[in-house]
Amino acid sequence: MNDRFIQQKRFQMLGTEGQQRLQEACVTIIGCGALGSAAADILARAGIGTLILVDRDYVEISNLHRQTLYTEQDANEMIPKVEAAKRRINQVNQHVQVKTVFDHADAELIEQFAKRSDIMVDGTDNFETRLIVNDASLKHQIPWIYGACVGSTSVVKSFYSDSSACFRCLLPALPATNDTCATVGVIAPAVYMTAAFQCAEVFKYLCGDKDNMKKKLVWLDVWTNQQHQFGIENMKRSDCPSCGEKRMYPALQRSAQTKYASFCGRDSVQIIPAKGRTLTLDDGENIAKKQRLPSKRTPYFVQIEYGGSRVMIFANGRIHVHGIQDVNEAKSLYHQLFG
Amino acid sequence: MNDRFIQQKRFQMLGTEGQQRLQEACVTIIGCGALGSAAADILARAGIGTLILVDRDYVEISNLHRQTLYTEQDANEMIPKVEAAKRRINQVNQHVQVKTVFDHADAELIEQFAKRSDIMVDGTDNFETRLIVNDASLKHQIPWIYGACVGSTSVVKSFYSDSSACFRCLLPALPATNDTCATVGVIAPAVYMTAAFQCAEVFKYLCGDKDNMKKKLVWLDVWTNQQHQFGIENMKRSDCPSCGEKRMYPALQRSAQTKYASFCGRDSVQIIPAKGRTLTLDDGENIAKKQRLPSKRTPYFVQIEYGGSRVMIFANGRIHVHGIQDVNEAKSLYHQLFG
Amino acid sequence: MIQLYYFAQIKELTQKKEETILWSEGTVAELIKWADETYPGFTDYSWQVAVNEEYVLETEEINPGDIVAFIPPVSGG
Amino acid sequence: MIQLYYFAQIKELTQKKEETILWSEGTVAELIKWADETYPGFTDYSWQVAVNEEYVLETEEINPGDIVAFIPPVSGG
Repeated sequence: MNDRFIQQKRFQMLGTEGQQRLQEACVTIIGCGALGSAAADILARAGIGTLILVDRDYVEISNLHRQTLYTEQDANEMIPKVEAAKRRINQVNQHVQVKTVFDHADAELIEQFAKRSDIMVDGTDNFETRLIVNDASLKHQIPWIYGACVGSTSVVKSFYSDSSACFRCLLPALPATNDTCATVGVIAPAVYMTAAFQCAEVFKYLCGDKDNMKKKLVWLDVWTNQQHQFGIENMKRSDCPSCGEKRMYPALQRSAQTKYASFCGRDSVQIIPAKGRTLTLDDGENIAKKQRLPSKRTPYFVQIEYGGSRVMIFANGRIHVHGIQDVNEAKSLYHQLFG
Repeated sequence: MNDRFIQQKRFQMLGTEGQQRLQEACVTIIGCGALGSAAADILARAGIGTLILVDRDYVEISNLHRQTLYTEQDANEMIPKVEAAKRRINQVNQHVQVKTVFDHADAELIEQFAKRSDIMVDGTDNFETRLIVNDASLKHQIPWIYGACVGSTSVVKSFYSDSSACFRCLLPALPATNDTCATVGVIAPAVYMTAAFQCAEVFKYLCGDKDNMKKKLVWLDVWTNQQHQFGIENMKRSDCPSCGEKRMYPALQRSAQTKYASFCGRDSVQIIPAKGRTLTLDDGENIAKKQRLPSKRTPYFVQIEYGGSRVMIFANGRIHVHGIQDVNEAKSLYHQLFG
Repeated sequence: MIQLYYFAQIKELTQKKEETILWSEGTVAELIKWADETYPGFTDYSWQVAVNEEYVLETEEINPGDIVAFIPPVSGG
Repeated sequence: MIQLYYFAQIKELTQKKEETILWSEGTVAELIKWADETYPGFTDYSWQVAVNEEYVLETEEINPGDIVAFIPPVSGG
């Protein structure tokens, strides 16, 4: 075992001391889909001491093209992603302590992880959860590594300092709609690229090399070969309720979050979008059109057929999903369709 | 099974037609170490029809931090990498035809693969094999994707056109020494990054999108955040013996290659470096110093202790490895030490 | 003159990756107004604005020679 | 003046990532001569030369204002 990490320790920015720090570290990965599973693979192999994995979904066959930890058997048996991840991780490195949380990552949970971890890695697929991670990170003073990918595009930024603009400064209002993997697809190279950037940031932070952490947002399209690094310093807002002078951490307040409720016996779930997000009938219609999903519109609602379910968007922004009873399934569907 | 690739097909540059082409394609991966195993994972998951995997090594525990397909069990059982890779690949996608070649990738083998494949992916760890791949690619008119990583640095370039400079134009003489993963280490994020770039090139080529293939050499350091794209057009040499007016494909000529011979019953292997490569006693001493390996120098040779073996570099460039009988082990050791 | 770059969905709306337009002076907000008039539906999309590779607020001045990019935020993962 | 960038092993030899030097005219070969005098052992290393992000041969002219990088080839994998 003694030279298992020899080639990693030879890398001079890491070294024996860096390796020691990785082994003492606790990293939380929020979301074990594409990014989360690639990051978990890299971090477990690198010898991180403790990984906390949070995800509410099961492995599905359509995950396999981009989610590196999972097998056909996992999909056939519908194993929770966190459990399938843990099994694989302990095959590649039995020494990693893996803690699995098979649940929706809400504010309460994310605050718990922020308290227990050295750093959080973003493996989520929606802005709402990222705003929670952002607020928990600022409140509990631990960094998080934003990563996102769609199509062939990767975006990564480390958030680790109070003095810089935070994620909410960049995104003061939740976009009503945006491209998601469900609308414009995603290819695995974009996933691996993003996770690689994120894990390098984790290494740098844990090794104490904050100087080299990404001050800029990296934007890279692996298909068109565009590579950009955008500065964000001008976006710092002194009145930001997350990182500004008067901090409210709005995403940590229960009333701010998307609400889900299943209608017992009616095989449907009601969703009320997060505070600050407004979905209009036009938004609903646009999403259906973009994804070429069957839909119809009345003055009162837009109905979209998606994956065996009927999704109804009402004029006041409320959503009903018919054909689903499980709230977690509805959450996944909601973020797939609306980001 | 029908929507297994749905999110990949939704990516508009790929689509249903692109998916079909991936499924009909045969891709050879030369070397199943770090880059080769990450590339094999991505390509198998993406649904490539046939993968030819070539590698001469066994899985070792010190591979696991950066070689994504392999487990502790593979290392404990000393499974050949190509066999361990095949086993994992067929767990993630049973439909991939995996052909394994457990052998040193020499000119004869590489020419065979070039004839049978649509494209070759570089997973090797040395320039010499790359010059063979380069010549086979030019002779048989199929593209190859150069990828390399060391420390936190990734380098990628597609070679697919006669009209552009080839790999030999860039590297007319083999460097006597250069940084290798054994000398300066390597971290997994650099590996995943490199393989992600390479696989995106494979997708583009198979989808017929040559316009978007990398005309420039990508150079990216995931630790320091340097990103460059270097043009290579000025390096085209009309007298290049690989891509120039008079083509000899020198790397395909048997006499050009590094020669290995084991001394029966003497537990040692002799290595004669490839034509065009000169290792001096100074080179040997520098390598030992850089890697902090015990060494001694006489007027006739430099002796280096490395991994239980004694490596002797003689003044005429010939090398003896003592403490090893297996020629393949000696090949691995040679490329680890000297690149 | 300023150089405009459109990323991702915005590129699909404008049907072009980039363009050069005449510009003497004005803020980001004024450029957005021009974009929404030129490409109906522009402001229905969500994007951030970078001037010379720095994200900026809508109050920022744009000067001739600047490079302006419209970049949708990315949420997938 | 020209701007020089040293990559990877070369950075370790020169003990710096970049520097600006006086330059009126000359080829890449002449710059290499200067580098080997300034940093003994420079030519023992293997590297390629890029001028303004284009790899070039040693016969290429370097002009004031150019950005020159010395980039070792990478073989790992």
